[in-house]
Amino acid sequence: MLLALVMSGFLAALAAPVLYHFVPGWAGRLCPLLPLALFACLLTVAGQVSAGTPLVFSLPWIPSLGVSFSLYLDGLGLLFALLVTGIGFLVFLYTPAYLDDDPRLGRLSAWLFAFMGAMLGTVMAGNLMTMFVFWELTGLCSYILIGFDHEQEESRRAALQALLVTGGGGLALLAGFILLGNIGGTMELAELLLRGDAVRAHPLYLPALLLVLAGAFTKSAQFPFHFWLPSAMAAPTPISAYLHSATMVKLGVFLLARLTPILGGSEAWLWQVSGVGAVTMLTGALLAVKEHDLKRILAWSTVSSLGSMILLLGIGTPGTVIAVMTFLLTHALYKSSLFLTVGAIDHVAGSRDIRQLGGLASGMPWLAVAGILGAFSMAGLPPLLGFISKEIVYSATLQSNMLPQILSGLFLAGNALMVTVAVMAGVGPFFGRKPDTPLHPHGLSPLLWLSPLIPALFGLLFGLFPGSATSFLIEPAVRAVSSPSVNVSLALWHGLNMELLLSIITLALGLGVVLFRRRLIALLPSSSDGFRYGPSGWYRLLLDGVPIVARLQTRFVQDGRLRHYLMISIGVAMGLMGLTFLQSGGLPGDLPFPTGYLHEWLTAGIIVAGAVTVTLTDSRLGAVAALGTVGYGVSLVYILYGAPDLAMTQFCIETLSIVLFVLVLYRLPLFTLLSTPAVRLRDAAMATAIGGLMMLLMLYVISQPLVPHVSEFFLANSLSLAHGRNVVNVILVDFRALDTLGEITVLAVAAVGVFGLLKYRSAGGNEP
Amino acid sequence: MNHLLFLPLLIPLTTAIICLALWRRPDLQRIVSLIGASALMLAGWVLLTAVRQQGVLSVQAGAWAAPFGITLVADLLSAAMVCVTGVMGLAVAIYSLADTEPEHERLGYHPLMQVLLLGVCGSFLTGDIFNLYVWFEVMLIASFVLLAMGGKRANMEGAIKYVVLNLIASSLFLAAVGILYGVAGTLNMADLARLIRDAEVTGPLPVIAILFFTAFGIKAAVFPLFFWLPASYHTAPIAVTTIFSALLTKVGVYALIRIFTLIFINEIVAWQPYILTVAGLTMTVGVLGAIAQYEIRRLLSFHIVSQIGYLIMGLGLLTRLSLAGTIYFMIHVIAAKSALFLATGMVRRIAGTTELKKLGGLYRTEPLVAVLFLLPALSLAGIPPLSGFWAKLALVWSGLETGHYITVATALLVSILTLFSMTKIWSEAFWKAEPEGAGTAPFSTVTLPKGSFWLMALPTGFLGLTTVIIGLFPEPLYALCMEAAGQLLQPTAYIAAVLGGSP
Amino acid sequence: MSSVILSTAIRLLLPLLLLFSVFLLLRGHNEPGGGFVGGLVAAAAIALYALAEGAGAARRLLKLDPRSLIAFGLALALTSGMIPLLFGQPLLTGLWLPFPLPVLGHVGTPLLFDVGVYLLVAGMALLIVLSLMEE
Amino acid sequence: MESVFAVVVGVLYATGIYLMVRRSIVKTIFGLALLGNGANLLIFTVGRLTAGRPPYIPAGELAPLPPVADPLPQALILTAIVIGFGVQAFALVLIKRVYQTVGSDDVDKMTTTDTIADTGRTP
Repeated sequence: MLLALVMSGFLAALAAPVLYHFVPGWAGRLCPLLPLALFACLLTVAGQVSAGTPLVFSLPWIPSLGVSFSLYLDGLGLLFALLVTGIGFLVFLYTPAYLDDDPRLGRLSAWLFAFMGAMLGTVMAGNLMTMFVFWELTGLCSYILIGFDHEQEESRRAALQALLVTGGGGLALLAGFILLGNIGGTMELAELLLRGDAVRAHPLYLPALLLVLAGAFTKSAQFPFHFWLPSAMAAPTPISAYLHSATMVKLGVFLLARLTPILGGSEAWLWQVSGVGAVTMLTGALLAVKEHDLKRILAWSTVSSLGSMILLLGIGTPGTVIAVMTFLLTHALYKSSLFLTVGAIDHVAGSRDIRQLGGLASGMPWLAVAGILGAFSMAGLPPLLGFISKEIVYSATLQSNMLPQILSGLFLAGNALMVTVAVMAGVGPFFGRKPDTPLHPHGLSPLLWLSPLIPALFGLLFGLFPGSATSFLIEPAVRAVSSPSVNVSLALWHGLNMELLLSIITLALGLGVVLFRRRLIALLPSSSDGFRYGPSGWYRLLLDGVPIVARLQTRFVQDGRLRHYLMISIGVAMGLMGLTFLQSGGLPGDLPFPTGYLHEWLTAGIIVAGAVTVTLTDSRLGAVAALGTVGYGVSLVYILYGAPDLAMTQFCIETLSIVLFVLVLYRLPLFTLLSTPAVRLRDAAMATAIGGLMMLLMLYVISQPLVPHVSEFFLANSLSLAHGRNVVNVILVDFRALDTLGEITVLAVAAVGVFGLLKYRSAGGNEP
Repeated sequence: MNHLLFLPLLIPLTTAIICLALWRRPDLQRIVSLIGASALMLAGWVLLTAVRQQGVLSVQAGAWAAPFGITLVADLLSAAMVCVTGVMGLAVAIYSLADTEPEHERLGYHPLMQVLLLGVCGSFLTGDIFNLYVWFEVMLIASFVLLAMGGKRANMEGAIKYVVLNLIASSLFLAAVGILYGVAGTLNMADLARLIRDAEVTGPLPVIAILFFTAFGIKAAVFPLFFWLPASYHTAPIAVTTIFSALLTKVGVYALIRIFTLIFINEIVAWQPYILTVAGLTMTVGVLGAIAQYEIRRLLSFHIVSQIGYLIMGLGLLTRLSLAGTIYFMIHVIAAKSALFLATGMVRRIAGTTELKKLGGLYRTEPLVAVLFLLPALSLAGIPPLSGFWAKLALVWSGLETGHYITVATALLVSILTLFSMTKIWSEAFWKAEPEGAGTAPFSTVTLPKGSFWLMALPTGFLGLTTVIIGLFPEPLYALCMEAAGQLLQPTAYIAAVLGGSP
Repeated sequence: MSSVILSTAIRLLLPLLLLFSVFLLLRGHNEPGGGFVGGLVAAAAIALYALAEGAGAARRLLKLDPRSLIAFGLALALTSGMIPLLFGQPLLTGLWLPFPLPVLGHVGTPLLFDVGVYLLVAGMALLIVLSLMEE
Repeated sequence: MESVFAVVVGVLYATGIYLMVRRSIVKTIFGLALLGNGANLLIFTVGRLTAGRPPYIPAGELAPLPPVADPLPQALILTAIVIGFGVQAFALVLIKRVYQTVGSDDVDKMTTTDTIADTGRTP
C-alpha cells in the first residue's frame, strides 16, 4: 500500500508522455485523477495513523551496505502527504489550462508526477538512505521544472542555481545522515527515534547536526541560502506554486521536525536553528515588501514563512510545535491559492507587476474571491485559519521560557510585514485603478479560478471549524514530533487576551507599512538578496570564479608541452623513489669491488661512449651509428655473460633497427638545437640525477644476497620434461610460451600499425 | 573445467587472426568481430558464474606447476572485469557498425580492437607479473595504432604524447619487474605474495613498490601523471575513445589494486595518507580540468581523470567497504562514462560538432538522444538512485567510518562540481536554443540514416539502462563487490588456488 | 641500388640465407637460435633482395602478402597452443611425438609454436621494411 | 662486475632521459631506444652476471654444469627486446608522420590538442 502510493507517481511519469502523445485531449483530464485518488487513499488510513500507529513497510534494498527501502507513515508524514497529493491535484487541474495545451505538457506532466512520487517518498521514508534518495530526486525534478522554459537563459541560470545550492546542501546532508547512522547504529528511522539521547551524547553529534542543518537550510531557502528561491520563479507559475511554495521547500521544515526527537533539544540545536530561522524570517519579509513582481513578492514571503517555521522548531516546545504544524497547513493553503491566483492574473493580464495591475475584480469575480480569501488568511484575519494560526504562534512565543518578549516582538515584525505583503499581492491587483493594457478575460478558463478557490475555501472551512483540521491533521503530526501525549485544541475565539492584542497590533502595523512602503524601501539596500556583498554575490563569485580558477589551473597543469609532461612524470617517479630510498636507510654497507677483465671494462666503456655520443652529436647519421654502437655493445655484454641467444637476437634487431632509422631519418630534418643552454643544463642535471638513482637502486639490489630463484627448476627439467637443451629457448616456447604468444601479437600489431601509418597518407588524410 | 580461463584470451586472439586474414574484406571482418565480441561476453559471464560457485579458479598455462610456468587466475574481481570487458567489447562493436570510417576498417580497425580486448583480458587474468607486462604491451600497442588512425594533425599530436608517456610507464614497469625478480627470484604473483608475507624476502621493497605505483599510476592517470590522457583521448574516433576510457585506465587501476593488496600490502598501509592525498588531488584537478573545457569530448576526458581519483580513494581507505565501493564504482563508471561518450558520438553525427558553443536545441529536436545523455550524466554526478550514487556512498561511508574527513569532503565537493559540469553540457547542448550562427553545421538528421541511428542508440541505451538498473537494484552487484573485496583483503584463497594447498 | 654485383650476389645468397634461417629455427631448441632469429634472418634475406631488385620484385618473390604471413604465423602459434586443449591439457602444454623423426628430431607442439614465431617475425619485418621502401 | 654495469645502466638512463626531454621530436626516439637498452641491461645485471656459462645442457648431461647463467632473465629480456623493437618501430614511423603532418619537429609546437578550446566564456 505505501509502496504503491510512492511508486504510482513514477509509473505515471512514464505513462504521461505516452498518454499525451496518443490521446492529448483526454490526458489533461486524466492526470489530476491520480493525485486525487492518492489523496483519497491517504484519507482512508488517516484514522489509523492519527490513532498513533504508524504504517510501516520495509524491503531489504542493499543488505550489503545495510540499506533498506523502508516507508513509515505517521502523523507528520500524513500531513505532508496530504498536502502533496491535495495541492498536486489542484496543480494538475490547473496546468493544462494555464499552458494552453502547450506541446510540452507531456514532458511537464511526467516531471510533475515524478516530483510528486519523490515528495511522497521523502515524507514517507522510514530509512535515512531511502529518504535521501527521494530527497535528491525532488531536487532533480525541481531543476528540470525550473528550467521548463529552457531556451531562456534566465531559466537555465535559475535552474542551475537551485540545483547547485540544494544539491550542495544535499551532499552535506548525505554526510550527516551517514554520521547519524554510524552514531545511532542504524539507518532505520523507527529505531533511531528511540535513540535520541545516545545520539546527542555522542562526540560526533555536533558535526552530524551541522551537516543535517546545511541540508535542511538549503532546501528550505534559509539564510544565507535564501537567494535561490526567488530566482526559481522563472518556472511556470503552477510549478512555483507546487514546488517552491507549498511542498518541496517545506522539506527542510519537515526534516527538522522529523529529526527533532533525535537531534533536537540541545543548546546547539536551539541557537543554530532558531537563529537562522529568525534572520530568515525578517530578511524574507523585508525583501518581499520591496518587490514589484507578484511572484517574487510571494517567493520572499515564502522564505519569511519558512524562516518562522524553522524558528519555532528551533525553540521546540510542544506549544511551538503545535504552532509550526498549524502554520504549515495554513501557509500551504493560502500560498498555493495566492500563487495560482497570480498565475491566472498573469495569464489574463499579461503582467505580474503590481504597479501595472488593478481593478481586476470586476472582470474576474471568482478569482478575486480566491485571491482575497488567501490574502486574508495570510494577513491573519478572522474567521480564517490564518487567524487561528497567528494566535497559536503568539501564545506559543508568549509561553516560551526563552526570552518571550523578544520572540514575540520578532514575530510581530514578521507578521506585520506579511500583512503588508498580503495586501500588496492578494488585494491590490483586484481593486483600484484599471490598467492601461487590455485584458483577456475570455482566456480565464473556469479551471484557472477554481483551482485557487478550493484551497482558499479550505482555509475558511478550517477557520470556522478548527476541530476538523486538528483531529487528523495537526494533532497526529504534533504528536509525532513532540510527544504522544500532547493535546491540540484550536479555537477561533480565545477570549480577550494578549494574543488578540498582538494580532490587532500586527494588523495595524502591517497596514501602516502599506502606506509608508516607499519610505521603507528607500531604507533597504538595493541588491537582490538584501545584502550588498551578500550570499547571492558569493554564489555568483563562486559560479564565475570556479571556471576561472579551473582555466588557470588547467592551463598551468596541462600546458601542452610533452617535455614538461615527461619531466614531471619521470621526476615524480624518481623523486618518490629517491625519498623512499633515503627513508629505507640508503645503501647497505659493503659493495663487491668490481674485478673484471679488461674486455669487460672495455665493453662497458663502449656502451657509455656510444650513449654519450648519441646525446652530444649534431649529426643524424652519427647518432644512428652511435646508437648502433650501444646496441652492439649490449649484445657483447650478453655474449660475455653467457647469453648467446640474447646476443644473436640483439644483434639482428639492432641491425634491423639501424636500417629502419636510416630509412626514416633521411626524410626528417637535421638535428636542431632548440633549447637554451640553461634549459639544457637543467635537463642534464635532472637526467644525471635519475641515472644516478637507478644506479644506486641496482647497487642496492646487487649487494643483497642472492635468493634461490625459480630458474633452478628450468635448468633441472628442461631436457627431461621439455625435451630441449637450450634452456632459454625452452622457456620461450614452452615454460613461458604465453609470454611469447603475447609478444608476437605485439609484433603483429606493430607491423599493422606501421603499415597503416604509412598508407593512410595515400588515402588523403593529410590535412592539417 | 579450469580451462575456461583460457577462453577470454583465445576468443579475441582467434577473432583478431581471422580478421587479419580477411584483411581485404571489411564486411566479413565486421561479422567476425561481432561474433567474437559476443562470444567473449558469454565467456566472461560463464567465468564469473564459475568463480562465484567454485571460488578462485586458476590454471597453469603449459601445465607447468606454479610458480614455474605462467598462471592464469580468476578471482571475483578478475572475472567481473573480464565480464565487463566482454560487454564493452560487444557494445562498441555494435556501435562501430554505424560509426567507423571505411579507411579505418581497411587498415585493421577490427583486428586491433580485438587485440586490445585480448590485452585487457590478459591483464585481468594473469597471475604472473612479467606476463602482466606482456599483456600491458599488447594492449598498449593496439591502443597506439588505434589512436594514431586518422592521420590528421590532432591524431598525430595526441598519439605522440600518448605513446611517449606510456612508453615511460612501460619502461618503469619493466625495470620494476626486473628488480623484483632480482630480489625475490620469482615472478608468480601469488608466490611473491607468500614470500613477502612470510618475510622471506627483504631488500628495497618500498622502492620497488614506488616504481610499480608510478608505472601503474601513469596508466591509470592519477595526479600528477595523467597528462597523456586529456591530451590524446578526445582525438580518436568516438568508439575508440569509449573503449579506451572504459578499459585502459581501469586496467591501470586494476593493476594497482591487485599488486598493492596482494604483494605490497605493507607499503600501501604505510602510505595511506599520501595515497588519499593523491586521490583527492586527482579528483579535484580532473574535475576542474573538465570545468574549463567547452568541447564535450575534452570535458569528458578530464572527467575520466576525476573519476580515477575516487577509485584510488577506495584503494587508499583499504577497508572491505571501500574496496567494494571501488569495484562497484569501476563497473558503474565504465557503463556511465561509455554511455556518455557514445551519446556524444550521436550528438556529433547529428549536429556535426561537439563544441558546446555551436550546439543547442537538442532537447527539443532529439529527445531520445537527450535522455540517452541525461541518464548517464546524472549517474556520473551521483544523483540517486542511479549507480553513481551508490558507488560514492560506499566510499564516503567508509571514509567517514575511518575518520578521513578531508578526503570525504573533497569527494563530496568534487561531486557537486561534477554535477556542475554535467549540467553545463546539458544546458548548452540540449537546453539552450540552437545558436544563430550555427548554419555551418548541417543541423539535420539527414546525415544519420535511421538504421545507423538505432545501431548507435542501442548500445548507448543499453549502457545507460545498466546504470539505472544497477542503481535501482544494486544489491546483486554489491554483494558481488563485497565478496570480491573480501577476497582481496584475505588473499589466502587466491594464493592457495595458485600454489595449491588448503586456503 | 641496382648494382650488378649486389644483384648477382643476392641471387646466390638468397637460398643460402633462407636455408640458414630454417636451420636456425630448427636447432633453436637445443643450440642458440630459434624462431625469432630465424625469422629475422629470413626477412633480412628478402629485404636484401628488395634492395637489389626493388620492393615490387620482392613482393612477387614472396607471393604471399606479408600481412597474410603474419596472420598465418600467429594462427600457427595459436593452433599449436590449442592442440593440447583437445587432449584435455591446458593451453600451450608441450605435446611430443613419442619417437624422433628423421632430420627434425623430437617433434612436438613447441616446435610448431616456434615455426609460427618464425613466420610472424619474418612477415612483420618484411611488412615494415617493404612499406618503408615503397614510400 | 655488476657494479660497473650498474654505472653503465645509470648512464643509459641519464642519456636516454636527457634526449627524451629535448624539444626536437627526433631525439625523443633516440632517447627511447637508449632507455630500452638500459632497462634490458638492468634486468640482466640484477639477475646477476655469470661469466661465460650459457644455460645449455651439454650432450650427454641431464642438467647444465654449475655455475651457469640464470636463463629466466635472459628469456624475459628476449621478450622485452622483441616487444621493444615492435614498439620502437611503430614510434619511429609515428614520429615521421608527426613531422609530416605538423610540419615541424619541435614538440613545443604540438599543443593544439591540449589547449582549452577558446570559443567564449559565458557559463
